[in-house]
This record gives sequence, structure tokens and C-alpha cells, in this order.
Amino acid sequence: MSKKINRREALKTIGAAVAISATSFGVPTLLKAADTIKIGFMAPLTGFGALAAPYIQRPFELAVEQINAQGGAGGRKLEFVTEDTQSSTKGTIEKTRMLIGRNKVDVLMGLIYSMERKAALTVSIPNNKLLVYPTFYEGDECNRNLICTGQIPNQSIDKFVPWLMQNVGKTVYILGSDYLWPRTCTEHIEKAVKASGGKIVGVEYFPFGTYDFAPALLKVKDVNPDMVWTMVVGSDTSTVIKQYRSFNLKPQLVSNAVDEMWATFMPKEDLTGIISDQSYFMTRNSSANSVFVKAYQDKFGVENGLIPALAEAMYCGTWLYAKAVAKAGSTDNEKVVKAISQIQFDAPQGPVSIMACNNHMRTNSLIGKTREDGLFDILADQGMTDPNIPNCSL
Amino acid sequence: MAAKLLETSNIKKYFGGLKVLQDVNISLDYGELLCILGPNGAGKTTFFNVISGTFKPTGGKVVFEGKNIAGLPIHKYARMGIMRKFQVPSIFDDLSVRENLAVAMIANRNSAPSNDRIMEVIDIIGLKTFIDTEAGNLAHGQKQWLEIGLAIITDPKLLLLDEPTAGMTADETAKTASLINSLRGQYAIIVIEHDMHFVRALNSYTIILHKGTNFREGSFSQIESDPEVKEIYMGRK
Amino acid sequence: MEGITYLFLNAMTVASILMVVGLGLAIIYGLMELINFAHGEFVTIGAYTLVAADLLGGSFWMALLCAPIVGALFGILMERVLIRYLYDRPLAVILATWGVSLIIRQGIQLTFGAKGFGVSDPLVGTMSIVGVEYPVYRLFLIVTALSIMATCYLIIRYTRFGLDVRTVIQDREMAACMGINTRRINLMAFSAGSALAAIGGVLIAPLGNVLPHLGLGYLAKSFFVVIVGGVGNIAGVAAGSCLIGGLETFFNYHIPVSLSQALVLILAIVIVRYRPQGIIPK
Amino acid sequence: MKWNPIIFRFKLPPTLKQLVDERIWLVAFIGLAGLLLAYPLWADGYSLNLVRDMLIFGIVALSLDWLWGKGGMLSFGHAAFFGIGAYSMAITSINLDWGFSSLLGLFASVAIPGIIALLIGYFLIFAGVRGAYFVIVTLAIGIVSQQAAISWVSVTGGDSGLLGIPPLGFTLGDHRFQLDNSLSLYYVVLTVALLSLLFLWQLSRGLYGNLLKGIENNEKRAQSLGHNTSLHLLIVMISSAMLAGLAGGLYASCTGFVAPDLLSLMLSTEIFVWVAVGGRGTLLGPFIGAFIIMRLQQVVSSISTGLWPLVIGAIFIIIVFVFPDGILPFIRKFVVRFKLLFEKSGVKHGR
Repeated sequence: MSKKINRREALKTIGAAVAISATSFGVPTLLKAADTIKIGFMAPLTGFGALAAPYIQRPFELAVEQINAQGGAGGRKLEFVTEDTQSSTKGTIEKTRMLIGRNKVDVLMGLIYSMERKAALTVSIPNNKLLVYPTFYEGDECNRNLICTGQIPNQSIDKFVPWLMQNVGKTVYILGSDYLWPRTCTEHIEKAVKASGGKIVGVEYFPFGTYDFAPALLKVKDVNPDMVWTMVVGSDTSTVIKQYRSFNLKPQLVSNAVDEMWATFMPKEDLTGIISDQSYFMTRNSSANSVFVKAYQDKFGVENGLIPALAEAMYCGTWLYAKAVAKAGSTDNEKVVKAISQIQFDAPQGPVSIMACNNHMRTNSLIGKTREDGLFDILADQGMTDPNIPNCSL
Repeated sequence: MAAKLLETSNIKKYFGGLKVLQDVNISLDYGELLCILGPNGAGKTTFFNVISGTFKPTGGKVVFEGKNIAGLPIHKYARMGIMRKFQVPSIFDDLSVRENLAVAMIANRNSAPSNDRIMEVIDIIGLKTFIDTEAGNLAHGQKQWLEIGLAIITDPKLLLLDEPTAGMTADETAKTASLINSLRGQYAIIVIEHDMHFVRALNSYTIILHKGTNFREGSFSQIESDPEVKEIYMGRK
Repeated sequence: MEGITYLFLNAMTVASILMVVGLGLAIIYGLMELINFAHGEFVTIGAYTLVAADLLGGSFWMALLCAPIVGALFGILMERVLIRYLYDRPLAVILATWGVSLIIRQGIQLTFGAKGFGVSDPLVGTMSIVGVEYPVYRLFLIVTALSIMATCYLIIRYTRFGLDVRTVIQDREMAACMGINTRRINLMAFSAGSALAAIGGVLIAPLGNVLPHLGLGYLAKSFFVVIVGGVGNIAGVAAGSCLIGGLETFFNYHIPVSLSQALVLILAIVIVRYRPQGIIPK
Repeated sequence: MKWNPIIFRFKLPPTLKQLVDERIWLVAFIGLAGLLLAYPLWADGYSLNLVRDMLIFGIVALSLDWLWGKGGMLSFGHAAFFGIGAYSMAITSINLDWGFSSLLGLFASVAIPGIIALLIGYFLIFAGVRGAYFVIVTLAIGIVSQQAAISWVSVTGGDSGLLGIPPLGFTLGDHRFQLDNSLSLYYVVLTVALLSLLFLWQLSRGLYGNLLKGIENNEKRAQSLGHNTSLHLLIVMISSAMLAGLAGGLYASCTGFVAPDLLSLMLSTEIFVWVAVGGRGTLLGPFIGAFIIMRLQQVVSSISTGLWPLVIGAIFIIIVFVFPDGILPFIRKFVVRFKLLFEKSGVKHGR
């Protein structure tokens, strides 16, 4: 079904391209069918974000398929339009406007980077459109039009740190990419570590695209902490871990950013033995999860069958929205937002729900250790954690 | 007595160990024509580069209208009234003849630009049928004349011509000589050349530059008959 | 003492990376005065040669042998199809090579997928050298880069081809008058530059992650290496990469990394300001 | 230094070729301006915002063309000035709670890029940095400023940028005048675009344009004629940066958002491409180039996400061979031929 929409869109836009002139901007919008719910799905399909995009695109399509197979949301089928943000602010703003203004979608879903989320919000908030966002991020959004289903710092850190202090050691050295999320997390980690009687012995941030981490790694060697906490993200993650291994450093690597995705990017022997906290691991032992993993791998094949927490969060978000629409009996924002905090979804990570006060999802806090096949041995299942955003009461 | 237009005293210019100029002294009055002759490598162009600001001299003074001007930025030289024609024609290839002259004219803040003046100069340099031709498409000799035109359009006080006939046909050389002769008296002019015939046609006070110093100076006929000059200069030719 | 040794080795690692990538650029830029914005993509091509070798069951060493050939072939293709028509239009070269760069990047993404590839270290473990433990692969990288440098120097200095190249750098028209086939020199230089970039790609790959836009990150820095060092000679590339690699590593020990990278670029600008012909002019 | 206004006043009588050029330019300009002025009559809000943003990026392209096409210096970090302008606007208007803060922000978005261009330009231009060196140094400046925007979290909001930039407006007494609807913003942007285009065109069609062309042609000659060429180039660079900054300020207040990738190398190269496609040195061409390429990018990327970089890349290569000077000069070439065919005028023609 989505194919058909895309082709129709395509024909229309080709028409516009042929007559590249200002007049073509005024092509009248096609009437939308009232009995469907139209979702605008956005992902960084090209540019630097392209490597992560499939991990939200696949679970989203799976969820839509499953929901439609069950008769849709409140009897209305879901249809969707996929747009590429080109991993840029400009692209995201343009595509959000297009989805809202031209495609007249009912809701927006997807996006990975904070910059994309903010860019989309500049358009979606004034237009009163709901955005469902799956990525773990710094956790400072407090908006009725935004539903977040990824871990925010307190959810990935508050339970993780005491566990580490007890099981690994007391001194922590932090390496992070030089941007907002690692900095916010560092503040949380500092607080939590202090509360557990540990100590931060070093913090270092690196600009994106750093190709030599040796100076920092040698400092780590000097300080010799109990653990090195990495929040280096993107393709730099594999650079830092590989170089960490090549220097033969002994401290335990821990992270709240490492997930199954990395097994496809880097040699598994380098990845083995990293302890990470995520809302979800593929290896979680529950019936809901085994059904999910099977459906996922049946649809996309085993070779595309890795499911990181990001993917599961996207899946949760899509389902929660559909359930909320069914409960509200409408796609009207106010009604959906009111309904969404009253429902629960039996997600692969456990039963999840949305906190009414900040529109963020209660997530699990699983501690895992990478094993040789790149998946995680789950060391602890710490149960659902409430998202905590100070001063937010919606 | 009023200061001379240009006086240089003991100009030295060294490039590392290479002493291109050592003690060059000239003195020039308003409206005077001076030829500097010398074999290749005598330091003629270097001397021009020093008095037009491209190089800072290693030692010595360049005094223009009573002021030492050595070491100022290049554009200041032009604003004081020193204009230079380079050895290889240096013009604005993508601009038409008219536009070339207009750009040259507005460089000087003292004269008001006018179309009449441009046409006048085009007349003088004999490019009347080429006013809208892009300078890059002119013949070699025409480029040289255009460059002289660029130099004179703002009525400079001193005109420096570096081998104005380089690469010209005999016919063009003769035309250039008469062009320079027609400018004589209006501007002080220094011509550097190694072509004797051309200098003979100008018939002015002449300095022979040899190994970076004033070797001989005097009227052209004096110079021409000097046996030592013949030896170092013409003997080689 | 230990600290200084580490500092030196780290600086040499960064310098080696810059050296290999910059060398290819220096040949193309110095010889033909062309800004090749697809140069980074040849690094990527090299890295993906290694990935392909990995996927097909080949080894790092095989890829190291194949990459220059693959790079050179792509270089020849690009020169023959595109660049040779544009030698007198340097700005068109920027646009065209940027187009090529987009195409190669996306072509790689369509072939290999957007996800990255991690290549295992061909040399595992650390080795003791002047009293410190240092990863063997990094030492190999440094030695290889230096020997590539030396080979290029010898070729330029002592072979017929090298003499022709130097003549063309000095004065292209004069060289043509003296019977040097400058078009052939162009082609050879372009393919040599591309081959070097591809070797660089193979050497870089085990340090990090191989992605379609891997090469882009090295583009600006290697240009800087060439400019700071001095266009048109090999010693300049060596000096430029050592200076930039050394400064960057030194700053990294003392100030935040983002700041130090910015500082290095600013310093490079200052150097260009006062020594526009580079620290080692030709 | 003495200011000599004569450069801007004096004009040579035009030749046929110039007349044709100017006529094409004016016809294209008036046609386009008319179309854009009337556009809101039939456009919906979405299209209006789209065209408005394209106009803003057109202004950025114009500013690069002024620097590169007229001044002869290609900047590969031009997005830095645009982005700095946008950030200046954002930081000023978010942090100052004052009736005129958004206007002050707009002023800052012009002034701060100007000051930065002054510093950089003074360093580079007076040192004789030109040509390829200038390209690469500006490229590095773009990279440094983007990293600064990401790292300097307390001021710039880091990688996620700054949200909540108030719309342009001011408070007078109890009244707040505010530009917050699509239509008025559209016209504000359109006015800025048309005025800056006309101004730069007027400036460069006379002798000042000849002078800049002359400097690009043969800077040494211009210097030895008495032109302070470095100063002229510096002024061009500063004004270009200020215009790019103004566009950035407008973009920030129109979208209400700034993020580090507004200073990115990617955007810089896009700007470069718009100018190259539209026709370097034509001033109007960059607008056309920006429109065509952005529209094409949106269209192709909606059809196939995997293909658009390939298509765009191929387009660049085609342009290099088919329209070597860009689209507008390509059209001119035809009109000139056509004219010469039918008008057997006695006026001499250049080539």
C-alpha cells in the first residue's frame, strides 16, 4: 500500500519537476481518504545518518503491517509516506513541512538525531501535529506534541551506576563525543557515581570524525581506572573501541550507547565483553520478545534481523500510537495524547506505557555484556524506570 | 632650488648572496626622458622593481619629490604619480580597451574620469578601431600600446617603461618610438632597453647599467662612441 | 621519558595517515594545480577494496597489493573521461570532481550498504619499543608510510619519470617544448595520486570504521598538509604532515580535543599567512 | 583613506553585447520578480514557506556570487557566514528579553559575520592568499565553526541547536508588531532578495564591476595603477559575509530554529553548486540555480532516496560540459546569436 502512495506522490512530483517553474508549486493536493490514518515517516536515509536509518524504518514498517493485519487502529487502516531528511536541518524542515502541508499526514514518526527532532518540532508544534520519536536522547523535551520512547539519561544511568559500583569498581573514566547527549549524561553519571561512593577520574570529549584516540587512551592507561565509560557515538564508536583494544587496555568498557547494531560495523572480537545498559536487548527472555524477534526476522530476513533498542523503541511508539487512536476513537491530537497515557503495550522489553506528565515512555533498564556473536548476555533485568524530567508537568 | 622629481642614491638590492644592484644613482627632472641601457642581467628590471615598489631595496634611498618612498605599498606609488609598464604586456585581458582605460583612470583620485579623456588617450595610442575589443584579443604590439595608455591616462609625473618594444616588429617599434617622443616633455619618462636602435631613435640622456652600477652616462652620442661601452655591451651583441 | 616516546609515536601515527593521503593530493595538486574534490573518495575506494577482500575471504596484505591497482584504474578512468577535458578550467574541475565524489560515495553505499564495516587488525597485539608498549599495527603504519614516502622521493629524484614530473612542475609549457608528453605525465600523475590515496585507505581502515563517507573527513586536512608543507615537493608533504600531526597530538594532551583541532587549523591559517609558499618551498 | 564615489557614478556607454546582457537580465529579473510578487495569489501556505526558504538560500547564493563571481574569490566555507548570522540572531533574540531584541538580533546577524569576515579577510587577503589557497582556507574555517557550534553547548545549544527564536517584530508601548504569518514573512524575504539583487547588480554593471573584473584578471596591474586591490577585495568579502549573515538571520527567524549543520561543509558545497549551476558572476543566476537544484533535490529525493546523490552528481558533470558557464550565460549566448542574426547593426562586437 505504501508503494502505491509513493508512486502517486512520485508522479505528482515528476510533473512538478518537468515544469520547473513557480507555478508547479501550486499543484492541488490529492484528497485523502477519510478512513485511513496517514503517517509521515521520516528518517535520515542519506547522508551521515544513513547507517542507522534502517533500524527505525524496519520496525516501523513491521508495526504498521501488524496493526493493519489486526484491522488497523480503531478500525482505520494505517498508511504511510516515507521521507528522507538527508541528515540535515534544512532537509528535515522541508520534509516535515511537506508531510504536513502537502501530504496532510495525521502524525509524524521517526527521526534519529536531536537536531532532526528539534528541526521537525519547529514545524510540527505550530501545526499542532504529534511527533513520535524513538531515539535515546538527552531528555529535556517537555511538549504535548512530542512522544518519546527511548531512554533518557536517568533511565539508563540511575540504576546502572549502582550496579557497576557493586560489580565492577569505583573509578570511572568517561570518553564521549563532543555534543549535548554525552555532556548531559556525564552530569547524571557524576551525580550517581558520587551517591554510590565512586569517583570520576577523567572526562574527555571528541569532535565527530576523530580518527586518533591514542592521546586519551594513553591517559587512561596512566590513570588506570576500574572502568572506561564510552559515549562516543556514530562511526567513531568503532574507532575508539578498536583503538582501545589495540592498546591492550585492561579497564572494563561500559557504555549506555553500545547496542547490537555495532556488531555489523566492527570486528566482534573487539566488541566482546562491553557492558551496556539499554531499554531492550534482542536476547531478552520473554514470550512477547520471541514473537517479536521471529516476526521481525521473518519479514526482513535473518541477515537484516538485528534489533537494537532503537528499533524496539520505534516499534513500541508505533503500537502505542495505534492503541491510543483506537482508544480515543480519533486522530485529534488532544484526544490521542490524553488516551496514550492510559494504555499499556506489552512490548518486547516489557509492559510499557507513557507518563502523562512528560509524554516519555517508562522503559526497562537491562544490563548486558557483549558476547562473541555480538549479542548481549543479560546480566540484570532491573525493571521499568520512570522517565524523570525536572520541572515538567504536562 | 626645488627638489628633483626622482633621485636615487646608492641603491643596493641583494638576493641572498646575489648582489643584483650595488650603488645605482640616477636623478631625473620633471618632463625629462632618460634611457637606461644595459645587457641582459645588468639589473635593469630589478632597478624598476625597486623604484616602483615591487622590491624593497637592501640599501640606499629612493627620493621622489623630496620624500623617501622606499618600502611603501605598491598602490601608493601609483597614487604619487609613478606609473609603470611591465616588460611582458600586463593588461586586463577580459576587459575591452575602453574598460581597461576606465579602470586605470579611476585609480587616480585627483582627476575626474571622463569619456573624452578616454577617447583622447585611445587616439594617442592609436587603437581607435579597437575600442570595444577585449584586450586579450589584441595583437602583441597593440597590447603594449594599451599598457602605455593605461600608464598615461591619469597624467602621471613619472612613467617607467620596461622594454616597450620587446617582441615588436620593426614597424611597430618605429611607431612606439614616435609615440614616446610625442609624450616627451609632458611626463618624466625612464625607458629601459637593450635595443640600441630604439634608444638611438629616442636620442636622450642615457645611462649604461653594468653589473648593478652606473657604468657610463651622458648623451646618446657620447655613450655610443665610448669604446668601453662598445666592449662590454655592443661587443657582446 | 615514557610520555615523550608515546607523544612521538602518536604524532607519527597521525602524521603517517596524513602523509599517505596528502602525498597523493600533492602530486595531483602540485603537478596539475587541480583541486580534486574526489580525492577523499579514492581513500574510500581503497578502504572498500579491503572490505571486499575481507568479504571474499582475502587478506589485508592482498588488499594492500590490490588497492593501488584499483585506485589507479579509477584514477585513469576519471582522468580519461573527465579531467583531461578540463585542464584549462580549474573551477569546472571543482564542480565535476565534487559530482564524481557524490556519485562514488552513493555508488559505494548502494553496493555495500550504508552500514559501516569493521576490519580486523591484520597485526594484533602490542610490541615493546624503546621502553613502551605500542600497538604493532601502528608501528607498521608508520614504517609503511615512511617507506612509501622514501620510494616516492627516490622515484621523483632519480628516475626519468621523476625528472619529467619535476620539469612539468617547474614550467609546464617549457616542458612541453622540450618534448615531454605532458598529457601522459598528467595521466600518470593522476593515477599515481589516486593509487596512493587508495593505499592510504587500506592503511587507515583497520584503525576505525569503513563508511561510504570515510574519505571526506580526510579531504580538508590533507589539503592543509599540502599547503602548509609547500606545494610541489615531497619534503613539503612530510614536513606538513609532521607539523599538523605533531601539533594536534601535542594539543590533545593539554586541552580539549575539539579546541585543539580548531587550534591546529587556525595555526595552519596563520602559517599560510606568513609563509604562503609553505614551510618548505619548492 | 579618501572615499572616491566616482567609481560608482561613472559609466561607459554600453556596447551591443552589454545591452543584450542587460536586457536579458532585466527581462529575467522583472519576469521573476513579477511572478514571485504575485505568487501568494494562488499558493498555499506550504508552498509559500517553501519558496520563501528558497529565496533565503537564493540570497546566500547571491552573496557567494558577489564574492566569487565578482570578487574572484571562491569561498568553500560560505555556509559559515550564513550559520553565524543565524546563530547571532538566535542567541541575541532568545537571551535578550526586550521589545526590540529580534531587530537587534537581525542587526547582529549582519554585523557579526561582517566582523568575522573582516578579521579573516584581513589576515588572508592582505597576505596575498588567493585562488586555491583561499578555497581551502575557507573550507577549514567552515569546519572549525561547525565544530565550535557543536562543542560550545552553553551558548549554541550544542548539536541539537536552539529552538524558540521569536519572530521578527518589536514592542512599542503596549503594542507588539510582529511578523509571524507566512504572507508577511514571504514579502519581507522577497523584498530583501530583490533589493539586494538590484543593488549588487547596479553596483557591478558600472565601472566598479569593471574594476573587480580587472582585479581578478590581473591584480598586479591594478595595484600598479594605484588601486588598493586588497582593500577592495576585503570590502567585497565583508559585504558578502554580511549579506550571507542577513540571510541567516532571516532563516533563523522564519524557521525559529538553528542547528550546527547550517554552518556545515555540506551546505557550503550546495551553495557553491547553486552559483555554478545558475551562472557565476550573473547575480541572478545563483537564484535560479538555487531554485532548480533545491527543487530537483526535493523531487528526486522523494522519488528515490538512494538515487538523488547520483542524479545530483551526474547533473554537475553535465553542467560542466553542457553549460560551462551556467544556465543564464547559456541563455545569453543564444540570445546574442539570435540578435546578431537579425539586427545587422554596425556596432562592433567584441569577439
